[in-house]
Amino acid sequence: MTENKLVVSTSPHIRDTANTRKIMLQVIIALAPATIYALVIFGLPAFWVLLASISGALLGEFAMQKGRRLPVTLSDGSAFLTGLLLALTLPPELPWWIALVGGLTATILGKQIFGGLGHNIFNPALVGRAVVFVSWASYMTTSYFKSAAIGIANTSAHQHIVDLVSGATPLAAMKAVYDPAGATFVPQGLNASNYYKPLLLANPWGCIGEVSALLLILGGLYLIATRIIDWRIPLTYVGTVAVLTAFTGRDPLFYTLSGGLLIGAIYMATDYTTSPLSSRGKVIFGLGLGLMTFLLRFWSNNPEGVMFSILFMNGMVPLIDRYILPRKYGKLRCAEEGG
Amino acid sequence: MAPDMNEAWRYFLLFFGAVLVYNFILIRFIGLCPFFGISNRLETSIGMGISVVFVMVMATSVSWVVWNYVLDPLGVGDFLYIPAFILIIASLVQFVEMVIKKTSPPLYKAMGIYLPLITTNCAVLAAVIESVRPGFFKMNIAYNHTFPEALVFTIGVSLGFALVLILFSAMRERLDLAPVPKFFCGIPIAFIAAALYSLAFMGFTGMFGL
Amino acid sequence: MFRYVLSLGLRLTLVCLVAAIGLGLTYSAVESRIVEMELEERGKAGKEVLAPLDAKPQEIDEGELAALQEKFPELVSVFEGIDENGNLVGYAIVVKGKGYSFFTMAVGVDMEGKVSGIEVVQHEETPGLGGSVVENSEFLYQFIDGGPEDFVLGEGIDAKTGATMTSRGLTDGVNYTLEIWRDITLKGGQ
Amino acid sequence: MSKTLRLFHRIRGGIYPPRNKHFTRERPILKIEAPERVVIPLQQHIGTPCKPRVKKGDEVGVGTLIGDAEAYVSSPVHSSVSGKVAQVAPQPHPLGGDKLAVIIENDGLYTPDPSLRAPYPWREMPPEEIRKAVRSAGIVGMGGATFPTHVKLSPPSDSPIDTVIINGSECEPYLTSDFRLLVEEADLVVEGLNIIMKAVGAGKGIVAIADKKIEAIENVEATARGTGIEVFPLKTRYPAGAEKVLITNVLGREVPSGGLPMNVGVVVNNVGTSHAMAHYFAAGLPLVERVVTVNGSAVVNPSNLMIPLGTSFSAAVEACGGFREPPGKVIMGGPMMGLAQYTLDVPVIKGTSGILALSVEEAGYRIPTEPICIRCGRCVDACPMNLVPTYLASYTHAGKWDELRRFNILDCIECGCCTYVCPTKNPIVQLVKTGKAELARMKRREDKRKEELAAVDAEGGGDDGE
Amino acid sequence: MDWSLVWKALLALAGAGILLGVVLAMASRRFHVEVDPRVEEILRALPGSNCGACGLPGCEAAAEAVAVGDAPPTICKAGGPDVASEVGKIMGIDVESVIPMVAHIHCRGGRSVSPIKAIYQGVNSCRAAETAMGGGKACPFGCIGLEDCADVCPVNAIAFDDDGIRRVNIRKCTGCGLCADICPRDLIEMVPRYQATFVRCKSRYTGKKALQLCKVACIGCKRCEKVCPHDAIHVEYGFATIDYGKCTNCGECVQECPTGSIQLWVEREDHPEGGEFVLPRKRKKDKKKGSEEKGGSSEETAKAPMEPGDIGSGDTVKEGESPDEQGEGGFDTGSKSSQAC
Amino acid sequence: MGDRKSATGELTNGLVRSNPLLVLMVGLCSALAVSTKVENCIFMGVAVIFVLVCSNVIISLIRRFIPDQVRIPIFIVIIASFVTIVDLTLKGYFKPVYDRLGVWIPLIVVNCIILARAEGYASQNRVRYAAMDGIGIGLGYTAVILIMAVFRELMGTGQIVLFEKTIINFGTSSMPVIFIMFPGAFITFALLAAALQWYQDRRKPEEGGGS
Ligand SMILES: Cc1cc2nc3c(=O)[nH]c(=O)nc-3n(C[C@H](O)[C@H](O)[C@H](O)COP(=O)(O)O)c2cc1C
Ligand SMILES: Cc1cc2nc3c(=O)[nH]c(=O)nc-3n(C[C@H](O)[C@H](O)[C@H](O)COP(=O)(O)O)c2cc1C
Ligand SMILES: Cc1cc2nc3c(=O)[nH]c(=O)nc-3n(C[C@H](O)[C@H](O)[C@H](O)COP(=O)(O)O)c2cc1C
Ligand SMILES: Cc1cc2nc3c(=O)[nH]c(=O)nc-3n(C[C@H](O)[C@H](O)[C@H](O)CO)c2cc1C
Ligand code: SF4
Ligand code: SF4
Ligand code: SF4
Ligand code: SF4
Ligand code: FES
Repeated sequence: MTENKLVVSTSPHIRDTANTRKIMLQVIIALAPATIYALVIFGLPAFWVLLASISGALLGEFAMQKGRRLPVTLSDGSAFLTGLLLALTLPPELPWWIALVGGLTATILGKQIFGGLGHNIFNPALVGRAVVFVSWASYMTTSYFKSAAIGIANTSAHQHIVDLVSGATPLAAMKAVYDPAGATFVPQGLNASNYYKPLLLANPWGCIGEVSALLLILGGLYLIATRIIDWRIPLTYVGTVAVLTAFTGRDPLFYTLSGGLLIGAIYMATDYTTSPLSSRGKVIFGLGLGLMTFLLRFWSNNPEGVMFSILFMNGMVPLIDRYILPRKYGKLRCAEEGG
Repeated sequence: MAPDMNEAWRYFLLFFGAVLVYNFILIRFIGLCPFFGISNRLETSIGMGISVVFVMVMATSVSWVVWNYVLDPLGVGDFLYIPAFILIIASLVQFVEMVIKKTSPPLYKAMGIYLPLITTNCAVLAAVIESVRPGFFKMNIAYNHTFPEALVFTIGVSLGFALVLILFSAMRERLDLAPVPKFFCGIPIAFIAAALYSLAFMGFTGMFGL
Repeated sequence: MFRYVLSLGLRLTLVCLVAAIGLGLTYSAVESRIVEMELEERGKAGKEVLAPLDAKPQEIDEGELAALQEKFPELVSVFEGIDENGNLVGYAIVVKGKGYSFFTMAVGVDMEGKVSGIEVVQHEETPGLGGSVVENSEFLYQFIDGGPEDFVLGEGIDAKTGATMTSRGLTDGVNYTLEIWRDITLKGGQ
Repeated sequence: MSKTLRLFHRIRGGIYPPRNKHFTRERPILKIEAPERVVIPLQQHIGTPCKPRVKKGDEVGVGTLIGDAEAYVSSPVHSSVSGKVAQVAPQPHPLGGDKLAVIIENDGLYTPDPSLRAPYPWREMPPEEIRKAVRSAGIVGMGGATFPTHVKLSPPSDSPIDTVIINGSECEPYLTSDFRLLVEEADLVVEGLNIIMKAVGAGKGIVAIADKKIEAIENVEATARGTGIEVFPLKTRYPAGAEKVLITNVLGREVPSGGLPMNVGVVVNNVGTSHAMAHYFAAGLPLVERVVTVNGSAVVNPSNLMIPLGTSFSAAVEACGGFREPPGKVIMGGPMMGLAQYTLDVPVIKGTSGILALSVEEAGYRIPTEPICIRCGRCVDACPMNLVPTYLASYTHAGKWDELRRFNILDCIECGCCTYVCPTKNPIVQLVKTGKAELARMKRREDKRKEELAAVDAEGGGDDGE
Repeated sequence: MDWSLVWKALLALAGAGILLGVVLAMASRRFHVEVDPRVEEILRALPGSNCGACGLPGCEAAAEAVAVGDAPPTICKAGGPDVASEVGKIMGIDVESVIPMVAHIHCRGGRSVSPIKAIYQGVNSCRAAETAMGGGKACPFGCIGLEDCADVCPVNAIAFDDDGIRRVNIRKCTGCGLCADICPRDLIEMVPRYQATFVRCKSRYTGKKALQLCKVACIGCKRCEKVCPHDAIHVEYGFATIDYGKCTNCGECVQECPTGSIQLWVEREDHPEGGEFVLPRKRKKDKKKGSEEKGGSSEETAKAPMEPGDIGSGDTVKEGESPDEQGEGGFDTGSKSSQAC
Repeated sequence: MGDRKSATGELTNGLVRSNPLLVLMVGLCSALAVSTKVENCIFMGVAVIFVLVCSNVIISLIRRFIPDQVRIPIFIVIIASFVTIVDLTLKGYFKPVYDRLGVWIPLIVVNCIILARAEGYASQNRVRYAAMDGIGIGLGYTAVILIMAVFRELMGTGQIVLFEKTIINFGTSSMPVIFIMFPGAFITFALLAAALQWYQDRRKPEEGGGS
């Protein structure tokens, strides 16, 4: 190359060491314990789902970038993370081909078609999930773990329901407890507090990523501590749900631990590309998410509303980003003017 | 008190359903042409949104009167409702345009250009037909075609229209900066975004039993 | 100026006149047909669900229907099933119901309260999910000859996996018609 | 009250880059000689460029006026050596482009200009005289912006100045010149502060120093004891030294958007400026030399040097033992805000606070050729001006000028925090600079168009000119 | 037949017709607003693409401005002379005299003739490079070559060859002037369509220094000034400028220029760009070598100042050329390919 | 603008070059809503063609009689009348279809007004051309909704059912139902529009890469 020529560029001439790949890697690390634990509990079927979802995501990304003759950026880890997060939100016994289609849709329809990393408007993993959820609703609502409870968290009352109804998650069971009129079955002798322990430690009746709230929270704390994610979105989101559920006489702890709320709040609502940029915007985003999830969980057809809430609020982000800016410097005039 | 509360709740549901659950654009596919035509700039969308709310409410009010006091009593509603309603909308729009052009030029600058677009917007006609003429209302809720009901419904519908229009234009302004694949530039990508947003709106299906 | 406006108005009016005459004529030509179709359409469901009883549907009079509707808001219409001999052998009751979304169903009930036939007239269930249930006679067959006691999902009636909501909605709908049937026959008995 | 405000009203953004000051921190200021030929650009300040006052063949001495301009916002230029003017011609300028400069053959004698004399003791001079003296000494802001100091010292009567802050934060990595001045010549700096306070009629003087520079703080505290001058320890963080940030952190006041420090009753001056001023009033020598930190991994012997203006960068590096390896990038100033040079033939000017030579390796990271953003929001959090930097970059790239104004691009101080933290290395600052330049061009064009239209109107005809 | 229905329908619809007609007619008189009919007409004459090249928010604004007299009928540069004359007709102003303009770029220093001074890293745009010491090319006055002008041109009239020499396709150029506005070095000038003689350099340096920075620079020797029979060319600020009003395209200066900075544009029917620059060897304004190949303007013919040895190795670090240690960062730099729509 | 030459020219013009859905972007609502089933589309297409042709012919016949100022109301009345005729006919003879198409029948009036208005502006066409244009535009509309419907019904349900006969059957119940739901409509249309852009781009290769 040009020997001895100096480089000219604009300032700054030094950069932080962070880069996209490292960030994605951190998130994957944060998710690793929960993922591994889930594989231990659910076994091979979940592994196939995981594999299919991740390969689908990678394949989608690769195909689109090759097709557009762009540099292929699989190595930045974002497509892998998308696939991983998608898998974590799928039921463990889903046919692998649905997971594959989910992964493909996530990166193609959810991300690359908008121009790739940083340009998508909706959370790719959730786009993938929503598409397969709507397309194969029966699989998606019935492919839950069916065998007996695992040692650590034996809730015989729930086990009874699982035997009775396919796809009864704790949320569905509690929906039946609270709104027997609109429910498909009425569980007997079940109480929200029965669920605390299994939800925290080992919950086999849900999506792959929901096995242990504790591991999810630990991963979240790690991400917050390493400043990968901002605490505002998870906190306002979970907080709003908790407050609203408590306000309407339901059990807030149960509703924060169960379903996709934690994984959604910590890992999906915080997705950089599809959440607001400013701190104030993030708070508003979190509040909106909380409200939507609350409404959808208790009054819509489905027992869970995290996915639709996040997608719905993703659509609001461009507007939030446009009007909710950081407080402009220079608005506050001379605080000490009096003296 | 209790019946009043029920009544209020019913009106709330009517409104809620019209805005979100039965959103005209994303769920009912009504009013798409101006939606995709206009939603590429935020300022325009806001102007259009306001104009639509205004025109829809006026059109429904007038049509309600015409239906209940002219067409229906005469027994000619069944075959005259289409020309009657569309004529009402067209003349109303033209009338409003003339009035604000004369009385408030700034308002005309803000709203005037969208008014002609509204005449040819099926959202207005659909809102009028559904709220006024029996047999077209879709929601699963008691609806007796009374004036207040028609009004609440129309306001809901038009606000739902405006809401999605505005959200969408912000979205499209962001998409303008994105390196979208060449053949998806412009209209196709807007449709993809609409698809995904309607997917999100599907979460509302059956909400509150609507 | 005035003449100009007059001429405009006249021409517009003329077009309106022609249109009105045309439409009026068309309407009066098809009106009877429309009414007929509507009747037939409404009767069709009744006819089908009453077919096992070899009966023809005949709509009950409006006042009676209105009185029933007061009590049962989801009720759409009621037909009496009249056999060749002119005897009342059953009822066809059309109600609205809610599964994942909504549907309108007709249920034929004989004088003992046994279900003679079920037909989903119109529905907006998800195709492939609830949709396949409402169109699936297998599920609906479970009700035939049941009654007059209420059906219970899970006990005698098996829900379709993945479409519990639709199954439940249908079961509720049938139970609702049975309730209406009880109301009618009780009154009739008195 | 003010104490609590100080606690609560702080600038939120900012970054902690590796400071890399240890190479030169302990190295005393070394005075070096000028090379054979010095190149003194006629523009070393913001404002109207000077006109040459000498021509080829003229004899000059140290401190001889060689360039000046009539304009108020301007500052004269003096010779830093004695010798003969070889040429007056455009020369590469460290701020970019080629600008007119006076090239002087150094005779190595450093004969002072005969007309130089020590000015009156400043304590007896009215503010007006002080300002005149400051101007004739060619003193400009040495914090980097090179704004003529006499202008800064003339606040309009409607914005009275109550506080003067000496900016000793030196938040840029690698640079230690201000620190060395505070350690070695604190008395001159404090003296300079007193002069400034007198010139603007301020009652309060503060020296703000980063809290890690303990020697400097102690030294200044000792010097200033009893004078009523305060030392304010700043939290060490970049860009603590940026004027607006400094004022907010020290006084809890916010400079209004588009405004100047004087709008909130403050004047901020650099340590070097203050030192130069005191030096002038004491010795009578105009601004002809300055302290420069020569640093970076490509330099054999990083040092703090007192360098005569006009000395080429290569001579300055030579004085530090030359290069350890061929440099990849040579920067005038610090790594966060400095300007990359394409040649070492550029001279040291009044605004050269440092010369930084980075190795090929350090210079070689790849910068994207267009904005790339994953919307992580780090830039938003880092921006001390509370802007949304990523939008500024994207909108510039897309040519959406209205949006740029909406997002207050003109408030950007180009500190580089956003670009530093960005995980995708988005070249935000470059695009911001481009966007600002483009807005300025547009404004100029608009003005011209209006003028033309007015001219057409004046001619009184809708004629069909070009 | 139910005639009563027909009568009622008649009543209703005719009534509605009359009522609406009367109301609207009355309203239109009562609320009549006087608008200049010419606005409508002008609007119709304008292209209606709302390109904004005129500096106004859109065609409608332009039409209003023209009607009120705030803008000349020639305001729409994008529309060209046809539109101008039509608008002129509406306004009753004769604009026959309007000469169509095209863009001309006053620099022909490709990478091979102007050595590189540094490696530029940063945004792929001339205006951005201007903030980083003007990019990598040696001449501080010449074309940076990062194609901002080509990007902004709505009709793709500007093309770059491999050497970074730019040409305007005068068949495509509509004379909108957007490129002239955008060039950070003010190298693009709007010139009369039939002007043929151009100074293709704007270097303020003179003599040797100028040649050091670029081998085809105008050295400010003033020989052209002396030979021009019409007093149409002058050296100012170190380079020659032609007064197109006086220039007759006689070509005297072209012959005289020692560095080949002044060149003749020759129209060619068959040339895809509408013509090309030539540098006649002798006093012959003929078209030699109709070389069609890219970048093959006949410049080499005269004093071919190019040495094959120093074909510039990329003076700007574009994608893929530099040490790929950031590949892990995972962003793409696929320059123009990933632009927004 | 369109140079009106021949009747066949008119026809193809409406089919491709100014296809109402893909190019003019009108009538989107009904297209997206109705294209869940091929059967619906056939009725809808016929209805639109009928209204367009009849109103075009009538308008063209009486064009000299229409004063410019009340042009629009007269168009409206004429078009609305034909829509009403369709409305009544369907109601009387094809009740199930009428129920399924619902509000979309009266809404035809809106699209046709737009199209007819463009017609009205374009010029005083002779009856023959006007009719052809109506057919062309109507066919263009029908063709697009048919393509959409075939795709959606097949993808969504795995089969195509026409007048109670199964025409095609993949024999699987695991098709992605999303295609006959709301998002599917938008996606299908997006794909069509992208395909059109691709086609247009391919047809004029002159403007290569570039911006
Ligand atoms: C898009 C969508 C459509 C659905 N459609 C139906 C439906 O038509 N009928 C139904 O019973 N449930 C429907 N569901 C609901 C789920 O399948 C529901 O969780 C299920 O009925 C409960 O599972 P189970 O029936 O196996 O107990 C739908 C869900 C989604 C997301
Ligand atoms: C165009 C311009 C005008 C200025 N006018 C004044 C002024 O009137 N008074 C003043 O005290 N400072 C003035 N300044 C100086 C600024 O307050 C500031 O000190 C200078 O830009 C250097 O700041 P920095 O080193 O933080 O970049 C001016 C600066 C510029 C660029
Ligand atoms: C990001 C940024 C960082 C700065 N850092 C310093 C600094 O560390 N020390 C300093 O004296 N001036 C710094 N400045 C310049 C000051 O803002 C200010 O212009 C200067 O202190 C004014 O003094 P002067 O006019 O004497 O140069 C910085 C400016 C900016 C924009
Ligand atoms: C904190 C964090 C959360 C993320 N969450 C998601 C997610 O929910 N879904 C997803 O597809 N990608 C996620 N990603 C990966 C990446 O940002 C995503 O692919 C982009 O949205 C694509 O533009 C996440 C990345 C980070 C750093
Ligand atoms: S360079 Fe500008 S935008 Fe970036 S952090 Fe600094 S002030 Fe903010
Ligand atoms: S720091 Fe970089 S990636 Fe993050 S939001 Fe800012 S520009 Fe985008
Ligand atoms: S931008 Fe293109 S069309 Fe406009 S003047 Fe320049 S070359 Fe000509
Ligand atoms: S904009 Fe100017 S500098 Fe850039 S390529 Fe075009 S002519 Fe050259
Ligand atoms: S068809 Fe155009 S708005 Fe509905």
